[in-house]
Amino acid sequence: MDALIVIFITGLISLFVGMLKKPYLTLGIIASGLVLSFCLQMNYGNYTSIFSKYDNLYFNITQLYFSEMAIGFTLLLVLGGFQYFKQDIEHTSDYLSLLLFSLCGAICLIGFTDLFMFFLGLEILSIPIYVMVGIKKQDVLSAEASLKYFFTGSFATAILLFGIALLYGATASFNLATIQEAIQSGSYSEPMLLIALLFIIAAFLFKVGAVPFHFWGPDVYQGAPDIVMAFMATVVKLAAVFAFLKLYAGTFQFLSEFWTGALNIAIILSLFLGYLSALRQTSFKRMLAYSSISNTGFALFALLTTSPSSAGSLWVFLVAYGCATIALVTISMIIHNVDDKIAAFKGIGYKNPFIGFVMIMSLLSLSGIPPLSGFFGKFLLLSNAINDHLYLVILALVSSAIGAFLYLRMIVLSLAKETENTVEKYPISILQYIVLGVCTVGLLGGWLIIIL
Amino acid sequence: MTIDSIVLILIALPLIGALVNGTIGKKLPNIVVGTIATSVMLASFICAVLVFSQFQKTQLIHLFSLLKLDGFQLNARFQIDALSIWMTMIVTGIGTLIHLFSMGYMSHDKGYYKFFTYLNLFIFAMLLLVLGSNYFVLFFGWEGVGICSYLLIGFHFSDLEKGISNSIAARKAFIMNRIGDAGLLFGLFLILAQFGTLEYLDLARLTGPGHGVAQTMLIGITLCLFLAATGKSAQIPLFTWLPDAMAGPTPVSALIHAATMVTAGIYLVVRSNFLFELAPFTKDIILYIGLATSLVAAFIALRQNDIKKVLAYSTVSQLGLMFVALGMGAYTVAIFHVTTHAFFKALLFLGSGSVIHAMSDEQDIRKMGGLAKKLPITHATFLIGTLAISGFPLLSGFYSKDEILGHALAANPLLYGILMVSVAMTSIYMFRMYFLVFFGSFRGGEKAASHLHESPLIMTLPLMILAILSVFGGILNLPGLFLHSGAHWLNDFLSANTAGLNLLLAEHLAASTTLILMFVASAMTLLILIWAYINYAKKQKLALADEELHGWQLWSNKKLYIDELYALVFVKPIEFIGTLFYSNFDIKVLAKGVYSFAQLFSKLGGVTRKWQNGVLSSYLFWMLIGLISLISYYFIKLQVWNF
Amino acid sequence: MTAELINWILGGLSIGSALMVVFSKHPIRSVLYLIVTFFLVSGLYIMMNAQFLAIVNIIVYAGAIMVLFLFVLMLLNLNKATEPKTPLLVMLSSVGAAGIFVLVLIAALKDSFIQKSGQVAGNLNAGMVENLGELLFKKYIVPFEISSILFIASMVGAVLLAKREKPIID
Amino acid sequence: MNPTTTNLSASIEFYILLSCVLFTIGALGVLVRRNMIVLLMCIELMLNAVNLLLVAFSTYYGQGDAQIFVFFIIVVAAAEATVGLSILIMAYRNNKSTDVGLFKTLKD
Amino acid sequence: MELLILPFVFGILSFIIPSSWSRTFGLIGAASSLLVALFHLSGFEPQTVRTIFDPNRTFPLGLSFKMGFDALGLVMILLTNGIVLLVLLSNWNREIAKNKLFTALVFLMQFGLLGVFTAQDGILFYIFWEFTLLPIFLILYWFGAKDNNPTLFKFFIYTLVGSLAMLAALIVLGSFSSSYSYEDLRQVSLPAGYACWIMSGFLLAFAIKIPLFPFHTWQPATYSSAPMAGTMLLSALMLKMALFGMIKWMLPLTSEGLECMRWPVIILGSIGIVYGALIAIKQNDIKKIFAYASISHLGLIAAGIMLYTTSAMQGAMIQIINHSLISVGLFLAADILENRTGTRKINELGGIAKLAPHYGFWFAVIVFAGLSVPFTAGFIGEFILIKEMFSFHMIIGIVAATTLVLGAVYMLRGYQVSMFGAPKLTEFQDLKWNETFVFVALTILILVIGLSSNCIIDFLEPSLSNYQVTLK
Repeated sequence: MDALIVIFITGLISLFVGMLKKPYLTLGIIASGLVLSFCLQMNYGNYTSIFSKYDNLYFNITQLYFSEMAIGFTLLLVLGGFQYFKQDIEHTSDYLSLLLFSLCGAICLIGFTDLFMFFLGLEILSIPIYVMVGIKKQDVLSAEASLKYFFTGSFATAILLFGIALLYGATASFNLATIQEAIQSGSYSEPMLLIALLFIIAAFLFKVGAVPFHFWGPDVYQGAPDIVMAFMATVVKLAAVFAFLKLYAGTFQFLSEFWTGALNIAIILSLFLGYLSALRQTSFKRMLAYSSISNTGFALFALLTTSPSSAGSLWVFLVAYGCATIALVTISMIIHNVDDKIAAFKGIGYKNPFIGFVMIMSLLSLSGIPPLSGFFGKFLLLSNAINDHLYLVILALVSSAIGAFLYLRMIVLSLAKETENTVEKYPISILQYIVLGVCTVGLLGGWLIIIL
Repeated sequence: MTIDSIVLILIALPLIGALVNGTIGKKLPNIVVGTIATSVMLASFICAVLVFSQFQKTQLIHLFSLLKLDGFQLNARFQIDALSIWMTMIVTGIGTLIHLFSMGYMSHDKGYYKFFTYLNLFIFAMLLLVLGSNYFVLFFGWEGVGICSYLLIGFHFSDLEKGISNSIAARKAFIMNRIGDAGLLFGLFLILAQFGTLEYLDLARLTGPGHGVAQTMLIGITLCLFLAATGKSAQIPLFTWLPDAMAGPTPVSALIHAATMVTAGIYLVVRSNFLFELAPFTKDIILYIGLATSLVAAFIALRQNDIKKVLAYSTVSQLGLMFVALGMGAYTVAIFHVTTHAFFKALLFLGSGSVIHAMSDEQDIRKMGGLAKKLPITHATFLIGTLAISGFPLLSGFYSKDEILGHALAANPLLYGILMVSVAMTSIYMFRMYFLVFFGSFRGGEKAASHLHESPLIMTLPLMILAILSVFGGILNLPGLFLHSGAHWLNDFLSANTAGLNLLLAEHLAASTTLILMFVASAMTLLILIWAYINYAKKQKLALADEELHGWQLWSNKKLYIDELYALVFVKPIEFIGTLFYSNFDIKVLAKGVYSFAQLFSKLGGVTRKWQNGVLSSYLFWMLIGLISLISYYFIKLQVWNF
Repeated sequence: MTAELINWILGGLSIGSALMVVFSKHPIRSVLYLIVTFFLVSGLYIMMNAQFLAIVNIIVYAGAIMVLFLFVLMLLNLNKATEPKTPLLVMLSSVGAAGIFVLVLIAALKDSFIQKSGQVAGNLNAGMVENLGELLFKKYIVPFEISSILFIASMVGAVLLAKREKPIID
Repeated sequence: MNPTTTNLSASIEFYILLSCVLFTIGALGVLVRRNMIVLLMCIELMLNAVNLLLVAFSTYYGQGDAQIFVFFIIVVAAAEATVGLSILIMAYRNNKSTDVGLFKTLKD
Repeated sequence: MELLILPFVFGILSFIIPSSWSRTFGLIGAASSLLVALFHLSGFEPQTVRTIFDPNRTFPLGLSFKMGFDALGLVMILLTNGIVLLVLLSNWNREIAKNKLFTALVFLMQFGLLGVFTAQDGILFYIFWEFTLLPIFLILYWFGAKDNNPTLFKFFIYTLVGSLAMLAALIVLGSFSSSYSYEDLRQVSLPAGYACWIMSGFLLAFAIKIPLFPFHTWQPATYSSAPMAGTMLLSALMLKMALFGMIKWMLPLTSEGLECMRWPVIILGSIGIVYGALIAIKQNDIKKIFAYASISHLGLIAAGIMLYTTSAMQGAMIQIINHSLISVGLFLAADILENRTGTRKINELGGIAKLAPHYGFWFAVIVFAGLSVPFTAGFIGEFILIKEMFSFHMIIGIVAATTLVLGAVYMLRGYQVSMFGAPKLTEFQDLKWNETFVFVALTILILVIGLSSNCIIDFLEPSLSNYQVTLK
């Protein structure tokens, strides 16, 4: 709660500071605000917040971990994307504070205890993104992406709201605990509740970008600026998946027998459709978008089991996925891949070993090769689910083989000895070094958290 | 010195010789290399004689345990008994002589040291083969001699003209031997499965009276062993390698492909006599195969024009005779023939080597003639060899062949008749060759004529020694008819000291019958001699050129087309299958299958990508469809799951 | 009974005007029909004793938002029926899908509220301002405050996007 | 103790039905219309259907919470409309049209 | 632990050092690893398991991260360290050795392999198993033939698919156990329906890696496009991982599934023996000959392991060691051909034995070792294996024994056509010192193992019989 307020206020301050047109100052404020909120979340249990009597937001250890991840990713993205935002010196602070506002939404979405906060969080998360997708105003693609995202998003919101309304109708409450109680005690209107669950699933599948509600994904990712795309793939997805997990594996867990079937189908479709469509992509962001669909499929495995460890597994997986995505996007920005071509990565790894190393690590982690975090994430998720969903796990492994091919192609490309790019040396700012370094650490050692 | 250590020295000496020559031989002068090799052989022979003289009863020399697995143990262990010591003497004795001969014969060769290394190695392997106390050690030696044979056949692998064909011949020999080896291996496995041991003595004990082993098992074992024997001893169906193996230097042909290695098959059967005796069926097979081989090889030899090829087929034919003896259960007779055959065949080969040496590596008998004057010693010794092999009275071959014939008559007159045909053909082709080579006028042209010379003493000395042995070798096992006190010495020697060999009834026939047989055989040989002399020496009826042949002569000359048949039946199909598998199955089915499986995903990706058509309305539409399907899911779920 | 009748009339009319929103060619008419729909829905709210929301609905939706819509329409000079005709196939499939959707939805929900025990009628005046005020500023104060973030964000966003300028960013 | 008869002037099924239909009409509008502004309006229509449902439930249960939720929905709808319209304006500036069918550059 | 840390540290350091040092550095590293391994050998009790890393607790989801080795593991460790040294040595005079990346990758490969051989935890085993894929992939990619991407992709994806199957099997297996540690997994008794599937999961991974017919299609192409070091590492060590995995992991842990998988594997192995050999007979590319020969040889070993008798596994171990040694030799020989003449087509070569007698000699020695002639390690190994197969089923034994004959055909053909006959070249540089050294070392090892196989068999006996499970 405190962190949320700190972030919001930081955003506000930076909006005003932005008028001074001193981007580094803005960056400093934002970074320190994020760090502060990060620390606040870290020490959440150690002090009593003055807001603690308001229980609309509540953070236990799991939620803290996830919110810290969200803050951390945002920080990385702010640092990594600064170079990019700085180009438009007029609005640097606007962009950055929009990201922060979106982060507020993400934190609401992680900490919600009732559907009010859930809905508001979702909207706060989304609306700045609708805007951010379209900030390349001259670019037709950017506008189109923004448009598509907005309309599909609003449509999904309407579906979600309808589901929430039915849910309320069925259980007469917006509070998760009460709803859970009602479900447990059986005092609810049955068809309405079940339909409500399905509507909400649909909305969630849209938000996390799973089949068959994934259509916005590739188009929007491709049209969006790199850094916004990374934000969507990491923070937005993280918050949405976690909320999904919380609602379904938590509140609705007693109906899991009902909804897992629907989810299974969505997972299978996502796993395969994502990687399959990505196979022959030439556009880098589009490829990432498709692969993110499949990765979502993996992430949704966390919902299939109600065991307490599934959140931890999801965390590891998302850390791996987020770090890899951020690293890749940062690299794409470093090589100034304006045309958004996969071919632009040719030979950069050989030319610049550091980039190459980070790139290989990210891609390998995405394809689930041990001992990187990606492997452990997948491994934990799958082994949680194996008892009840053996076939699903096997299908997931099959799809991960397809995925491996996809990533391997990029690995090979980036390690080629010859290059298409004539640039002698890529300018890497210190911030980008930091981002890449942190990502690599996350990829290599993120899984160690399970040992602790 | 105890017998144990002598035997070990005996075995080790050739190995040491090989190691010394192999490592530093290249830097030593040829004469030193040759001396080393020959002297270790000589020493080894002396050891063998020592062992022979001190030998009293069967003895085992245990070295170490080679392999200990659950259920069985394989030992490096040697067995000294009459059979092994006798074979050792033959191997080392003939070996020494041939080493000596090689010192002269190979003197101009660049690979002099290599040659002697291989020869010594061969002897070592051969000694392992004959001295081992179990089939495993025998198998070691068995494979070892195969390799040495391969190396020596292909010795002149880099020859400009014949290099490739030499090495192909070597490969053929090796592969055919390998087939036999596989048979031996199966035999071993069957024995192991049945008896749990490979030791001869244990096996002999276990197959004693009341053994209770199934007949089929025994037949299986013995057939496997016999398959091995056909490989090594060049019997039908695996005999075609031996004539090709003549690509090796002539001393090699003499040592390996006439005197020692090829008799390993005989040795194996004799060694396993206790098994074969229990499997009459196999014995019959051996008999028929031996007979057939003998006839076929003799027939082919009739119209061969390569001096070494004739001898090679003659070897095959003689080996067939030995197998006939084995098939009849006349083990000692077979060994006797092995012994005499070793003498006169080594002599013949060395003689032919001497001829070839003189002819500057020309081997076609159509280009020779009238060499008797130029090569007197060779001629004389060659004559003795020819007479011996033809069964000229009182020479060694006469006795050993006669024993076989005698047994054949006792077994079945028809068998005797067929054998007589084979023997007659032997005489015919041997005399044909002899007369063509040494009589008449020289047909090799001026240039070759000027080079003709008698070989040096180092080459003729072994010839002479072998000639003496060929003449008097028969004394070893005289029929009772001649010298009662010394009769059947070898027979007794072997039977007494080798477990199981005394199964054979020594003398089947009455003395008079024996006498008649001898007479018939002698008469036939003499007749053929005269006929051949008239035909080839007097009338100068020369061998025909290849293209003039027709009828049976052509078939004989073309080796009954067996090589072609094998190529058609085995080699071509295998190569065809190999190519077929590779180009059609491996590439087109498997590799392509995997590839198209991967392609399938790519194609599927193409399909799923079509879905993403970029139109917002369609996205929304599909979302609605998704929603509808979810609600339908509700209905379906409600049907199967009521709550 | 009268109340029920009014409900039915209001409901029927709202469906009708909603259909007109969808199917009128002219965007301006759509806006107007939408406003009508909002009014009708507000009427239903009143029937349900939710006076506060009825008013809010009219003020915010019909008043503010729809004016904004009209404003944009005018701003962009879109007040003529320039919209190309939707292809028949799309039309048919969409209508079909929507039809199926509403059918399955209603089919699924038709068995709802076959009475479950233990549900109590709550406050009759739940929809009154004082009651809602209590709730909003006590129980739901945090969401209320948090919604300010939403407004800030959308404000900044709207300004950012709608501002006519040459951005340097590519 | 049947809440249906206590608080609502019509049966709850009526409201459910009505909002389902309104929701569907909104959805249909989103599907068939190509003018972005109309699309936006249709979405507002869908939200309205939800509002109606929530209010009905609120009255049905005699709880104010749902009406507060409706209040928030209206808030969000306003915010969304603002952002939506600004996106629309931006898109219009790029394409000189409000036809969503023209935006199909991004595809496979 | 130093066993693993050493190559890892050397690997990392190799990235940093200047390229000119990399050769020496590589040798030092490999030699010291070997020394460490030998140090472990001295005083090793064959019936014990030496734990080298044990965090002494179980982590979430049953990860234990235990590491250790028994006699089998130690033999594999020694083999690995020895072969790595030989690989580095054989590359000494090649361009590739002067690249520090190469040295680093070889060390990382070694690290991964040692991890595989010492893992006492299922997941750790998998981790290292997959880890090895990376260095080898990079070696193949950077130092292999140009435009070999499709081949490499096939290799990578193919083996990855197998590994994923193994992962699935491991996870399922782990779900029956309290942790993934080896001891705990051994305790599991699998329900009837599962065992077969779990085993086939493992088997797919191993069958692809070995490679068993018909999963071999990646292999010949990969071998022929790979640099010498890559081929050596692949065939001498990486394939052995799979066989090791079969002995240590698959069979003991899922022995309940043996009944249903035994025959298929044995039959596939037997088909592989004949199939590989038949194809090798007609190949013209010398590396492909050896590649298909490898399929043939390893089919025999794999089928032998599936017999699941102590003797068969002892034979298999001997043969594993032998195959590692001869494949280093054979591929070195093949590479010398390619390196000196620029072609691997044997029909374009000939008479080389005359131009380069030393080379011809040592090549022949390795070829004969490959034919399992007496006194070489292969003789004992093949003898035991064929014997066990023969006593398992006669037909299988006969099929297995065809390797004796067909092996002779393709090996001798490959050797003879390239080395014998009239020389087609004018010049052929004979062996360099490092190549001679490798050949001599290999020959000595092959002979020593051939003669002292009893020691190795005795050494391995306790651990191998420990892997035997009384079948239910």
